[in-house]
Amino acid sequence: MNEIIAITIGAILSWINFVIIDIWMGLPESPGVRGAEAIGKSIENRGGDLGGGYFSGNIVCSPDASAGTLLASCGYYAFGSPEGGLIAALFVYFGNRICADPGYAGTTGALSATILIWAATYIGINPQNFIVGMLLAALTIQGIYHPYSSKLIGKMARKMNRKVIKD
Amino acid sequence: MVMIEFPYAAVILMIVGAIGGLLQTRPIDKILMLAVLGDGLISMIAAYQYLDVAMASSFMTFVGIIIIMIGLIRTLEIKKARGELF
Amino acid sequence: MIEETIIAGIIIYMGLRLFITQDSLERMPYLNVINFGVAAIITLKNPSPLGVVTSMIYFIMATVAANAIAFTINKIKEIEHGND
Amino acid sequence: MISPTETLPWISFYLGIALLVIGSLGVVFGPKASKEPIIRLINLTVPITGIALIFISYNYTLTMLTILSVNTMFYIITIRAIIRLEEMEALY
Repeated sequence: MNEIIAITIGAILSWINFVIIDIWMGLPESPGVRGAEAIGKSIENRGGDLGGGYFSGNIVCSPDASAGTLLASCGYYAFGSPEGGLIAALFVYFGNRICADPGYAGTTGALSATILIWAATYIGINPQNFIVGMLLAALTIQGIYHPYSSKLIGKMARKMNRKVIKD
Repeated sequence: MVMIEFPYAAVILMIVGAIGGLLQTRPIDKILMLAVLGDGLISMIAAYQYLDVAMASSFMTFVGIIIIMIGLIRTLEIKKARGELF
Repeated sequence: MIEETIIAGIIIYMGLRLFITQDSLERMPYLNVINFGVAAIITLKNPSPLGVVTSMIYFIMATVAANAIAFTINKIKEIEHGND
Repeated sequence: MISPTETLPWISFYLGIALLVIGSLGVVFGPKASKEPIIRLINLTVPITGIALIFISYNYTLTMLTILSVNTMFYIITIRAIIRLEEMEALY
């Protein structure tokens, strides 16, 4: 298979994986730590959505499903078998506990990414395509232009019934 | 087909970290640029394939950054209590 | 080989963009993308169990440092402008 | 294009010397470095990183680890001293 097509498919699969799991575990609802709240308010001041800003801040401040997907694909690539994904899940859980988060989003993301990569090897997509694809997915959320990406995340969160909890 | 090898990215990270870390004036911006400088150092060590050294130096660099930030917050609180801040 | 080119290009682009922006809270997601790239390429250049353990420890320590930097930015803003 | 995998010691050696010179000038003459000592302490990290790069270009890994760990201990002691001087108001 051509490498460009494989990297594109890997990017789309890992984007869907980490965005769906992070929204489902409730990252746009509330900021976990106080730094995430500051980043979300800053993105809202620059013309974005508050839920997407909390999502971005939570990804920056603790290893969530995005880090789970990246480290699971790294472990699968280095070990050559699905046991690398389990080691990655253990490390992501330790990292979450250090950063004072409950730690369910990262572990769930790592395990689901392991299953996804194991299924994708049968159609010819290697784990290194998933590593590059995860980096491209993180670039589209965090690096291009923050208002557009936060509005997209806010729209998806409202569709999945995970609104911002106002107190 | 243009190829960008990995140590060039590490060199650009270290130059950005050094110039930005020296020329900024607020302390928190300087600390953020120091994190970029540490990233460049660790990736340059990993390009030499000394993996245990990279593991230990990632501990040292980031623990040093956290210690500097504790001192920065304490210093600003003392200045606020003395009334010298604004 | 094309993976290394893509990752190095993303790291260089994020470094230059982090150099020219002025808002300190806007820089944090760019720093996060740089951490992702470095953790990806450590494993991609050294495909061994020690390499992946190095990558995981680096990523977790960098995330803890980013957490502390964001907390410090919020705390300094509270100290300078009063806690409201 | 020259491949950097063969020229990696040259690149890290000259980059280390450049960082050492620029960082030393920045520690002495940097902006606002003479008013606040913590800014001078933060600037001091840049020449330390240059020294570490020079050591890694000669494959002296244990020396580089010693430099980095002594640097961290130096941070702890100096931060403690700066806080104590601020408390005693004897800085200026």
